[in-house]
Amino acid sequence: METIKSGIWFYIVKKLALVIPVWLGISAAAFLLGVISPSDPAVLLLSMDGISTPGAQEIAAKRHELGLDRPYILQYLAWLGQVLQGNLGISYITQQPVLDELLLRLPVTVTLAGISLLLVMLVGIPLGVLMAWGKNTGSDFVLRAAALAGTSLPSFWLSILMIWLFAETLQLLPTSGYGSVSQLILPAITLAAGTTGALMRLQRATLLEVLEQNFIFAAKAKGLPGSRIIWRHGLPNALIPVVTLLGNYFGGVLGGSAVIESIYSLPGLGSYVLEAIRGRDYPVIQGYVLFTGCVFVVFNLLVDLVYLGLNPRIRLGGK
Amino acid sequence: MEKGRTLVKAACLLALFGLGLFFSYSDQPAQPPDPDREIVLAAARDLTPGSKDPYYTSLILEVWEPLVGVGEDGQPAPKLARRWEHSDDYKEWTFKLTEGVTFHDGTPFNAAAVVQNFERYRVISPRTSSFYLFDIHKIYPHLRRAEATGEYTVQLTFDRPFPTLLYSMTNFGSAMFSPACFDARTGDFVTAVAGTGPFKMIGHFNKQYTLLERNETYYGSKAKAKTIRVRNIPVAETRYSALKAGEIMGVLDIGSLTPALTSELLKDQQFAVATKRSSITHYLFCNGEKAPLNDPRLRQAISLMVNREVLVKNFFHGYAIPTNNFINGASPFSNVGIPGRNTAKAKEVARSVLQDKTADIIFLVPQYGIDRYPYKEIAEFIQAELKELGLNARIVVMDWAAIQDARANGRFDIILGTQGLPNLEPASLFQNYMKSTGSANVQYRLGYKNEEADRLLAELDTATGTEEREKIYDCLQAIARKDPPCIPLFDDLNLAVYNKKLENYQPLLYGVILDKVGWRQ
Amino acid sequence: MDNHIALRQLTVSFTTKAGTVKAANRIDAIFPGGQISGIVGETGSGKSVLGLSVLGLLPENRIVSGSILYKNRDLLQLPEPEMNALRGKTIAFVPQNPDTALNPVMTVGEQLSEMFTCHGKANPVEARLRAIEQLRRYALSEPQTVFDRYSFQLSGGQRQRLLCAMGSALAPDWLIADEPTKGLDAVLRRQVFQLFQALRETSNLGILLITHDLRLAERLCDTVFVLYAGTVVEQGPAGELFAGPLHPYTQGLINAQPHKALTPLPGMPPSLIDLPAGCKFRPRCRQRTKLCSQEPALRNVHGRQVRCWQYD
Amino acid sequence: MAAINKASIVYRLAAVILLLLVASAVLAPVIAPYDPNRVMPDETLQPCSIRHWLGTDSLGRDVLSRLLYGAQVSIGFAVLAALCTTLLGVSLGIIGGYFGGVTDLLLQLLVNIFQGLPGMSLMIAIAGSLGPGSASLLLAVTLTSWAGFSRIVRGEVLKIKEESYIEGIRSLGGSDAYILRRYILPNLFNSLIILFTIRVGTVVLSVASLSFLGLGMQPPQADWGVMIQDAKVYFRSYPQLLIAPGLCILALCGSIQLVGDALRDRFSIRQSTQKQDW
Repeated sequence: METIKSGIWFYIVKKLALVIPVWLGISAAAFLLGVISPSDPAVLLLSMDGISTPGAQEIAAKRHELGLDRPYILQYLAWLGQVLQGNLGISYITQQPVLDELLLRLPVTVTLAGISLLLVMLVGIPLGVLMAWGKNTGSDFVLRAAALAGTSLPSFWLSILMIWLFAETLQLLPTSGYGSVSQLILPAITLAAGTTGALMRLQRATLLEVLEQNFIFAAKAKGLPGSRIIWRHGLPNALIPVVTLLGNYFGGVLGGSAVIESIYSLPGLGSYVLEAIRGRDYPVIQGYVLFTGCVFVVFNLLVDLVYLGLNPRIRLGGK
Repeated sequence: MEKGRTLVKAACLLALFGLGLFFSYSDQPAQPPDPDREIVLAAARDLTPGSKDPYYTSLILEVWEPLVGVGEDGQPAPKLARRWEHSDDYKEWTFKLTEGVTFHDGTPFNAAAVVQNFERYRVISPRTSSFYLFDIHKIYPHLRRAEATGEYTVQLTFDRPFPTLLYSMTNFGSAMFSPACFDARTGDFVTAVAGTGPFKMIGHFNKQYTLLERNETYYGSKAKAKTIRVRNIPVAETRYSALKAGEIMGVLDIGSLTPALTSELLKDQQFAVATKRSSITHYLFCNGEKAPLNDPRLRQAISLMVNREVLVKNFFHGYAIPTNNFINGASPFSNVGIPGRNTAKAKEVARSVLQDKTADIIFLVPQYGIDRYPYKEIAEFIQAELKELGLNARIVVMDWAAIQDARANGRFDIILGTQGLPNLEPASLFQNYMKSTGSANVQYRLGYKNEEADRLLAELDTATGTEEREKIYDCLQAIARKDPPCIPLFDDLNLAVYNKKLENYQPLLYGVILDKVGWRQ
Repeated sequence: MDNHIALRQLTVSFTTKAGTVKAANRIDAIFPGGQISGIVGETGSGKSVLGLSVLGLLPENRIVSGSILYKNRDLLQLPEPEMNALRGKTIAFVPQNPDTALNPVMTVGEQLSEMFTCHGKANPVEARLRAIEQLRRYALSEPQTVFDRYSFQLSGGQRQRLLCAMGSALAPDWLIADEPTKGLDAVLRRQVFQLFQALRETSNLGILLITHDLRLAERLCDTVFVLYAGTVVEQGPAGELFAGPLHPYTQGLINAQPHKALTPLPGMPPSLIDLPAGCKFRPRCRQRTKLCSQEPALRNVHGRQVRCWQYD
Repeated sequence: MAAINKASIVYRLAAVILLLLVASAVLAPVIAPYDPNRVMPDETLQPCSIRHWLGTDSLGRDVLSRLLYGAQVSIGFAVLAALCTTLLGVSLGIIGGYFGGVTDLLLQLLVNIFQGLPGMSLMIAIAGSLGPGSASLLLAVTLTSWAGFSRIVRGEVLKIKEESYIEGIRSLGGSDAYILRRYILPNLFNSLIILFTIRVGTVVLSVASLSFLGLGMQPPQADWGVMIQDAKVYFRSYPQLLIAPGLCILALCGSIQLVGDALRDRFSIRQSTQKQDW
């Protein structure tokens, strides 16, 4: 058993080793993102009340205060130095530490992402299985059409209609805001619609492929009930590509969705970075991109670990 | 195989039915309307930026009050400062404070508190804010010292005469906070803000809402509503839906609701709108350092060509006031400017300037304008009008930062945008825009050079008498009408849209009279 | 206790884009209970179809006529739930190539114990014990550790023995083995042979052995049915049949074996879509006469049946 | 039997819809009843009528013509962006997968970095900072998606490289270029087509979302996303302003995906699972 055990550790260590350069690359990209944009945060800050028109020397003073007059490489190293001590710098607009603001907004995005992930799993997988199970029957076509519509409709178009229908006319659900769970239902549905459709289609395809395997035929020959063949034999084998899709989706959604959060006025990470980009708030953009970089890296590792769980050959064979 | 599948399908249908049942059952039974129940309003931005903002929260929430406010007629009106007088040379100003006033945290409001606030002004200047950039050197230029000459009298001494101090001090210029709630060294707020206003702030959750409660010990007439929650809903359409769904009872602050949505909403009888001039004017900023708009005659031609009435009727749905006067009508010093439209003259002037040729120009439109006002439709309408003058305008929508950059590098010909009146006394606006070395003139590349204006502005620096200054303002406005630094289009209207369940939902120059708002009985 | 299986005029064809594949044509055969009956023939001769028809597991695009009688019930008319109840309990199946016949993400033990739980024979705890007992009976060393192993951790031979253990777990009346020696080397084939011999002694189990391995059929089966292009061309006791094959195709098959004359049969088996008229073997038969253009009937020739005009 | 042709009918229908959309985009100048950008102040917000089948928008422009020209922008840009993404992704994927070694490690690092950057926010940042317009949009869309592509392509190349016949050819003296051209590319061709079609669909959606945030196409050039953005205000009284572009996007993305599925089914028949032996 010893060699197998080290197999997994070696596998994880190798993955972790790749993380460091990736993370550094992401931090450099994050820094560049802010710098390449042609506008000057100092001017923006001084004229953001729409009234005052800053003079040249005021702008210069502000640039110096923000440290923008130093060469880029120095700015990057200073920023990186701070980051390694856990200080993501101060937001230009709100003057609050970026880390605190990110943490303040994280629960909003995490709950929304969590609910929508649950929706995708609890709706996508069973319906996907149902479609594969009743291949080419009535329900299969209806569900395939629904899945296709889900993936093809833009989420904001869906949101506009759903707010109009459920919140405005039927007044069943609140239109926007954050606080109670009922406020998260509509955003979660619109956020999950696209990926639920994609998951259903993927699950159907992979399950159909698995159901043609020899061991499924052997299971039928053993007289096992249909549900057991589908759920206990078929599904576990068809979950691996689904896990990849869910891993990528959750990793992405954890970065917050600018569109959904602005429509439903949810103060999450997405709307936060949208404001930061519009206000050229460099520290916030860089802090945010770094944060999503970490989420991506962690999620990649998680997805790989789930692979190990699902596929004994890799887990025990040590790839 | 078959039995299992029908089972799962049945489960799905059952779930849907259950969901439907849950929803239809969930709306609360109607109780009799309790007059003290919470009033929920909404604004496009977070009106409480918090401890690092010079004012912690916006004036319109009436949590803090200034020494000097603005009256109905747009003139400076007494607020925390009851009376004031100044020395003949306008260098010493003495203020008599209202007595018997306490801050929300119990500390008494007196001359000592005012002086501590002035110390804070000095420490925090300059500090940016989404409301009004606070800089003591601009609001109280050449202020030598502020001292308490009595328990309720404060004296400000200036090195140079400052006749328009009162205008500069109105509202955001003289905000008063309890000394106990801010750190004297940094000027940042350390506790929740404690002002003297009719509402106390009892809660604020980042970017979500601000919770106000009636100040029972207010020295003036107490607020009507017991608690008001002001939510932050950035997208206009969502505010519209929230109004329709009855989640919010009214909208306030800049860009409360777009004109189009307002007229759409008013088709529903339960809503109404009250309007009042705001201090914001919409302009076409021209790049005066680059052909073809460096020729003032062409700028004049454009001003004559633009059909302000149709723009207001079709796209502002009547919620704006056409003007060609450089100074916003809200200022008591502004002369009424009825824009005369003369397309024939405009085309003739344009043809002569462009020598019968056409010119390609870049027309920038800010994204914030599209979110708040019908800027996209207006831009595309003006684009069509400019074509008749031989100007082929290419519209580029940019976010505000990109436009600032394009402005700084002169990569534009026309920009549609807004400019707020710094304070009701137009001196600083004239200085910034019409003086050849004015900050806006240089930064925004207006390329405006008018000797007459420069002379008048130099004279203004030393003029102290109000009639004298008014005369200069009238001349400057006349010059601006003939040779506009930038083309004024409309004066913006503050739209106070509300559900008729409320009463006294009256707009101010900026915001709403919050303490008058209450449930209709 | 005659649990023989009788095929009456069994005809099976499949609709495909390329046309209708006639896999089996009016087959009549009786597989006696408690004995090993071998079905031999080249690939595409329809031998697998017979096995699948008995199990009722033919793919959707099938057209089936005739009947399969077992304990005077026609399996083809049985409703699916009843047929499903038979599978594994009364008629069991040992699938082809064991490498892919086991679920890769489920422990081997669970796949065995589910036979007991799903057919309501035992609760999970009991099922585990009986499964381990079954593993021991099929000579799998340390059954406890094998129980928790996955199929990729077992050797080819172990997997084959496991599949047989699974098949005979509920002491069925019939066991259908589909190509048990396909793709195995000599050593493993020997083990399979011993396995099926052990199966035969222990219980009164009828085995339907579908194979193209003639040596295995010769030494293991009681009766042998030779299939060609979906029809039975010769059937009879294994010993006699292999000693003196009557039908030219059977002779060709036997002579094609390495330890025999190694003379390959000329030509290829016919396409099952447009079958030749008359005797299906006519195009490849050296002893064909003009009579062969008519379909010969099965004739009784000293205790055996053969479908060839020579014995008219 | 019914099952097989019912599926192919759906695929054929999708192909027809796709062709119809592409044709309407290409023939827009011919079949559009009005000039999509002509502002008519006295005909604003007309309901559907004979003169204007889908009514007019807030500036009096004919909605149907804007839809047709919008198709040109939406589809044209989506195909172009998908092409760029595919080319960039494929070339880097092949280089990394085929040559391996340090270049592969570096490219893998680059892929990981780009996949680590938040997609939509990166697009918003690039479109926002370089000023909107199709050039910066193209850059934004390509930069955020090439990584996924090259990862898939690299995987395929590695798989093909391991095939025994590649060693055979190399032992016969086949040069890298020859092997790449004659063996690697043709095998990749199938998965490329499928990836390309999926990519076109996703680009249409992400550009529409960017237009919603105001960073999409520039007026007067209007794609469907911009039309939805404009319709947000008026759709309660004039629903067709919102429904029409929405359905167009649904038809376009839906048909693209179905065509992608059809291609996948057709090309992947060879690798279908082991068939039962008759």
